[in-house]
Amino acid sequence: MSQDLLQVISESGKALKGKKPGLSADELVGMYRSMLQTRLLDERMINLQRQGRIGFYVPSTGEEAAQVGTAMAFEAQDWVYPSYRVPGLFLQRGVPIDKMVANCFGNEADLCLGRQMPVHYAFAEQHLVSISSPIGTHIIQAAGTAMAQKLKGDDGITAVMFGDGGTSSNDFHSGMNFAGVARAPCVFLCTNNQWAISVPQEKQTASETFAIKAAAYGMPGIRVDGNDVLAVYDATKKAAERARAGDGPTLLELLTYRRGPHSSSDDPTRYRGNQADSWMAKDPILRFRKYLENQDLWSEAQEAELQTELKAEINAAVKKGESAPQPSLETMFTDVFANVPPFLREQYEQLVRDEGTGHEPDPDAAFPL
Amino acid sequence: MSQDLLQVISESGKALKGKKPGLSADELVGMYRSMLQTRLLDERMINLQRQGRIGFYVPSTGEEAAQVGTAMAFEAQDWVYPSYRVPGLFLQRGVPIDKMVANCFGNEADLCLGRQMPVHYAFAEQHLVSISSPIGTHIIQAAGTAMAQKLKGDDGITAVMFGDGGTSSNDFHSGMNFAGVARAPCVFLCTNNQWAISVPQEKQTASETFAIKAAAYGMPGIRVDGNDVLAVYDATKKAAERARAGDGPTLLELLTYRRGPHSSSDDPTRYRGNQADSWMAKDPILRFRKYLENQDLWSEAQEAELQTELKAEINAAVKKGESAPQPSLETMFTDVFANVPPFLREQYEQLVRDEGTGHEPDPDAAFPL
Amino acid sequence: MPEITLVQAVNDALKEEMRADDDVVVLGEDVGVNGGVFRCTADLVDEFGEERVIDTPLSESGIIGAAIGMALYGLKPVPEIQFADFIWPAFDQITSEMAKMRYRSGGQFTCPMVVRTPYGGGIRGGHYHSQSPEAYFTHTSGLTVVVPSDPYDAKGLLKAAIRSPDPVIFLEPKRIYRAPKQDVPADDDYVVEIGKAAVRREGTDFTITCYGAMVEVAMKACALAAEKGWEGEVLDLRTLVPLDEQALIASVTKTGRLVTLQEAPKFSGYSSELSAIVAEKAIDVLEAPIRRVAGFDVPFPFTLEHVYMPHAERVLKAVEDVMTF
Amino acid sequence: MPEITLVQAVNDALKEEMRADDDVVVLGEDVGVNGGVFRCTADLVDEFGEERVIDTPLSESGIIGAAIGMALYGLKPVPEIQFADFIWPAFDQITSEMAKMRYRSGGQFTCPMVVRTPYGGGIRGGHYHSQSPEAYFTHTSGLTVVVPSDPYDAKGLLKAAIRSPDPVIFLEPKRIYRAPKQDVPADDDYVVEIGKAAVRREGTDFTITCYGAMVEVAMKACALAAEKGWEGEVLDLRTLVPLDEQALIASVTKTGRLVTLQEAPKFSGYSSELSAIVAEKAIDVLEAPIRRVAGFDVPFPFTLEHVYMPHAERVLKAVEDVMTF
Ligand SMILES: Cc1ncc(C[n+]2csc(CCOP(=O)(O)OP(=O)(O)O)c2C)c(N)n1
Ligand SMILES: Cc1ncc(C[n+]2csc(CCOP(=O)(O)OP(=O)(O)O)c2C)c(N)n1
Ligand SMILES: [Mg+2]
Ligand SMILES: [Mg+2]
Repeated sequence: MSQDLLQVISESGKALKGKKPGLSADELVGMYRSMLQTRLLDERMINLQRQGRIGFYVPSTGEEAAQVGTAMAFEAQDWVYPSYRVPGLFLQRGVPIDKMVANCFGNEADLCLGRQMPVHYAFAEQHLVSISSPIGTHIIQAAGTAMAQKLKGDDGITAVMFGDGGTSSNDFHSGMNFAGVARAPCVFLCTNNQWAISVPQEKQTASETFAIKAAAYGMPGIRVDGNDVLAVYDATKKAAERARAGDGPTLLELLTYRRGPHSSSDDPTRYRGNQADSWMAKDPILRFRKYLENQDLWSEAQEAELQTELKAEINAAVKKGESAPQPSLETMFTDVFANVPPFLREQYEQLVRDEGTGHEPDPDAAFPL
Repeated sequence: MSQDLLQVISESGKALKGKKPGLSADELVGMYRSMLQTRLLDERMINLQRQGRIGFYVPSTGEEAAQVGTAMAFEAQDWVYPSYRVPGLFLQRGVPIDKMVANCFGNEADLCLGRQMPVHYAFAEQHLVSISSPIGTHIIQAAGTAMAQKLKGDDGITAVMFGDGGTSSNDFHSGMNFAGVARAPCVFLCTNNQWAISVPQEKQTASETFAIKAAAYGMPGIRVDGNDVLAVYDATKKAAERARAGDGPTLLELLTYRRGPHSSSDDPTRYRGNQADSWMAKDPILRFRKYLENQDLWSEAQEAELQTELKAEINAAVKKGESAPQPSLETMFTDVFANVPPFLREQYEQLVRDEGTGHEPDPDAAFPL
Repeated sequence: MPEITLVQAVNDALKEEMRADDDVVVLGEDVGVNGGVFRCTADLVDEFGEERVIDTPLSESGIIGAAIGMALYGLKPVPEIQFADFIWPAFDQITSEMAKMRYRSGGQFTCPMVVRTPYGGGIRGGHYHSQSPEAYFTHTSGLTVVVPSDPYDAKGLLKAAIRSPDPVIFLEPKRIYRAPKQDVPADDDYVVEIGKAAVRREGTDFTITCYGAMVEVAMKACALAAEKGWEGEVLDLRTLVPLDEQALIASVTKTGRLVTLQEAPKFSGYSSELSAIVAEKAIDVLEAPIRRVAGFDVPFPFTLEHVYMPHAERVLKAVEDVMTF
Repeated sequence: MPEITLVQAVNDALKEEMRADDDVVVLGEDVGVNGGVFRCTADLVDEFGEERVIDTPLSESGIIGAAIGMALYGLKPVPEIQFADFIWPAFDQITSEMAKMRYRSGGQFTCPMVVRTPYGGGIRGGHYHSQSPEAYFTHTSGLTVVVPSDPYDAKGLLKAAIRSPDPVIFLEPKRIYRAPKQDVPADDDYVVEIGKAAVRREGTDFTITCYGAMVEVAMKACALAAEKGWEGEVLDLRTLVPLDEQALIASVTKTGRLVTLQEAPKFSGYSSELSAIVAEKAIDVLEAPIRRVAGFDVPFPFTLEHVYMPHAERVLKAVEDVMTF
């Protein structure tokens, strides 16, 4: 795949000539914090999963820039449709980490009440729309939300994140097409990590790049170095401003690499060698840290202190998450409809009558993918 | 929508400099015959529909070049997935006209046994795949057939026809994408008649042209004057040759105009003024006739003779079609599965036992769209 | 009260709700200047503009998916699917997204929206303009499924559906879109409650369950049965989910005999659920087998449509079966 | 006979049929070098190459649509949908195209193909990796629907499905993909006939209908019931369409009591059809109401999955109901 990549920081962490981040020192450090937090959370959750303490996890190691750089470009009133591989976006957008951990334990403190698998978050307060497993479905929903924002004359825009595999979905096609025709204030963010489970990008599409797909929908498509958090921020910010100004949608391709397994159930050695190794050197966190150090915004001491702080925070969240009880039996029957209809009430009551309320979790069950 | 249009004949019927049709006189006259036959069939069937003698029809007046020019470019072993608006393709490909008329009457001679609405043809002998109503579904099927041809090492290619509206369908996206990745020998033919019922092309997509959508799938996209039968032939032939040579798929946009109503149930005055009028002058049949006359291949006398012959043929087909009985009761239960399973046999037997076999058609029923 | 058709009733309901609530929007193929291929959205674009009456690209998953995105943001979209037969490209959005949104997000996000679509046979539309897909939706937890059988209910139920906090599948029996006309209240506040069946004819000997265009067929069958001295009760379900189970059990308890009637293919059809409920909860009141009259288990045919569609004489046969058991 | 798992049985069936017939091809997401996320297609690409074992782009409508195009041309595709929960984008291709192709073309074009997909709960997969969608397919005329419950049947039925001239939906109960192992013939000619149920346990007092992973649950429930002196008959349907109606009626006629068992939500579920058939054709043999044990009518939950899934004790309650009526 060809075409130039937008960059702001060089691969060795130098500021590229003529490129300015347009962010304050605090903001830059804040972004670094979110990226590191994401990485540490990842490591911890994968660990918990290996120990059988949570059922499933989706790591995003190596993709932190694409998550935090995009998140930084949005305003509070904007709506974001995340994918399952963007914890950093949640953290940067201010979601409390213990709420994310609660979701992974599926306990009663989980805002989704343990109804979905881990990492299928929903945070209405931050306008972070409910994630589901089927790939792509949220892309057209994002277009619809953007159409609604335009119709209501609101100031917000909508952003949606999906992967290279997601571009093959039906709803990528309709989402891009609807947004294009409506000139809806929508930013389409394709994190091209070059793999859809075991399927490499060349088997996903014959198009020259993912960005070029924008041409089919009459919108600009831009290819960005997805491991350069400031390039991601810059491109997303411009696309967001364009949308906010009423100039319509944009597609961004954020080029990065899925360094880890697809999920805790996946074994990538089955389908790729040690390709991932070459991407270790391109680590987005290291690159940004070097940049901050070059700018005298970061030091070894600060790093150590931050690591300690973040780990303690994660520890506390895990402790809290693991000790919370599972959701009550009623929660299986509520929220199917706004009000529980008689036939569901009857099912609930029969269940309680026949089996009581003390169902212990099944220790043998494990998610195989 | 911009971008140059491929042409071989000028709008006034002159041969354009440096363009050769690459067809014999007989072939040229044969194409003209199919175009005229299509027009006359159209007029007659719409007439029958207005008289209540058939239930439904889809006219294609003004789009004959796109049907006959494409058909001429394929070989006998090629597979074609038609749309519902291409009778000329069937005729040019050698389908007996009485078989098409039988389908419109839904009688026992209809190869589809009256199971579908008029114009939903299927002719296995000519490799013309069964048409269904849902828009776009056949586009990915065509990609699959092309993949099968490649896999088997066969010489045939696959072509598929659809409209501007069809490009918005899910299966356009997957069809183009699968064929692109597989480099399947497939020719995608988008007849852009500028309308999808009442929806104009600007509301269908924001892309600059329909041809440009090819870029999203890594294949060439070419825009052709769809009212120039020789340009259509030329472009289709090249795309077919490219596919046959193993160089992969092509998308062609055939620009034309839907001069009539969407179907016998549609009233276009509700949503467009007399825009169609300006396209009367661009009539593809007139244009080709002028060309043939300019080349001394056609005369007034030949025209009169051909008209008489074709009308007589249509008359005979209609007479035959109208007098044929409706399909037998058994045909409602056969072909659901290869063999009629017991539970369907039981339904059939109960029906015959309770109601006999003499069901007269319902005279009140009429198709509203 | 004006005398109107079912099409007009739908149109009136949309107009009234759009006037009352700026958040109500309509979207679909040809719903704008064309007013819908059946004219259900006629004139809406003139009154409410292209922003609230949106002609979409040709993509059903796009229509429903975009509507979901609108609903999540706070609008009340009323998407139209041109024919129910074309709803399948949107089935993923309907079952995986719209139906589960409230549940999976712990009530944080909801989809108050109404998917309107004409369904059913009787217009010589063949395979793809005739099907009755209700069973696919009634098996999908989270969906409310409504089927009016006359203009009065069509208007009142559609208005109630638009005001519902839950996603509603609203199936319009196209065979009776234009006849017969009926007096329908012009009152803004007029709604018909979702979840309540209606007894269209009282009877003591047998019950026929039905909905949509089949109500008329059931009424005719009862008229024929009455000539034989059998008085049938016709239960128009109106809402398929949540079913008015009480009304069903009450009627069967009263008559002791049940004939179910639907246009859709029989096997695994909606009426099978009615049989199952009665066989589970009221089997002791039954004096005869439960007979099902339904479409045959074949794709909807074209030329032989008139044989395919259940008609009064066929229902009468079933009535005879249960009455003479 | 080798002792193998259900996964291995599927893999063996594919290998044998691919060796026997060059026209058999496999396509889907991750079916190639990865061998399928459940390993059902492991090693196929090594033996048959990338042309016959195709890793596709991420599009279920693409997978099924392309497979249809291959089948029309004469191949025998066996597409895999990674999880049944992701089959909905392909539902239009399945219901509108694959199921109706033979009928609508007057038999000129046919779709001999097998759509394989893992389904069902018990693996802590939540909403989208647990559902049991059989009812949607059993209501679609033209589809054969098969659900094996053990390795022996999985292999024999899959081989029969691949040889069938009709499109088959082949639902693989993923909960029992890896256990228990079973002796399965390695013979090329070995097939299990489609359309025949199997009596897994003979009994005289009540019948339990079941399929897939629920067969095991039914067996356990019968063991518990036997302790109370009630002998249950377990009817593993194996093929849902065409149903082995004779076997169903015969068993109920013998026992006089029926409990239906399925994982899928109850309302409008497949088991309702079984109730309806019995209530229509054999009501006079029934000595008790027909009790249904099924999933609740809610989206499939995550944390509370173990409450959601039918288990032997819950089935036993239903058995008690019918035995003590
Ligand atoms: C409709 C659908 N089909 C299949 C799957 C199974 N699946 C889960 S993730 C995935 C790959 C997604 O790849 P991509 O979009 O590139 O995102 P990434 O995982 O690389 O972040 C697949 C096939 C699914 N979740 N949904
Ligand atoms: C999936 C689906 N949605 C809607 C329809 C109703 N419909 C029939 S034709 C048509 C417009 C098609 O336009 P286009 O693809 O441009 O082809 P044209 O009719 O112009 O030849 C529509 C919306 C359909 N047949 N299928
Ligand atoms: Mg990816
Ligand atoms: Mg068109």
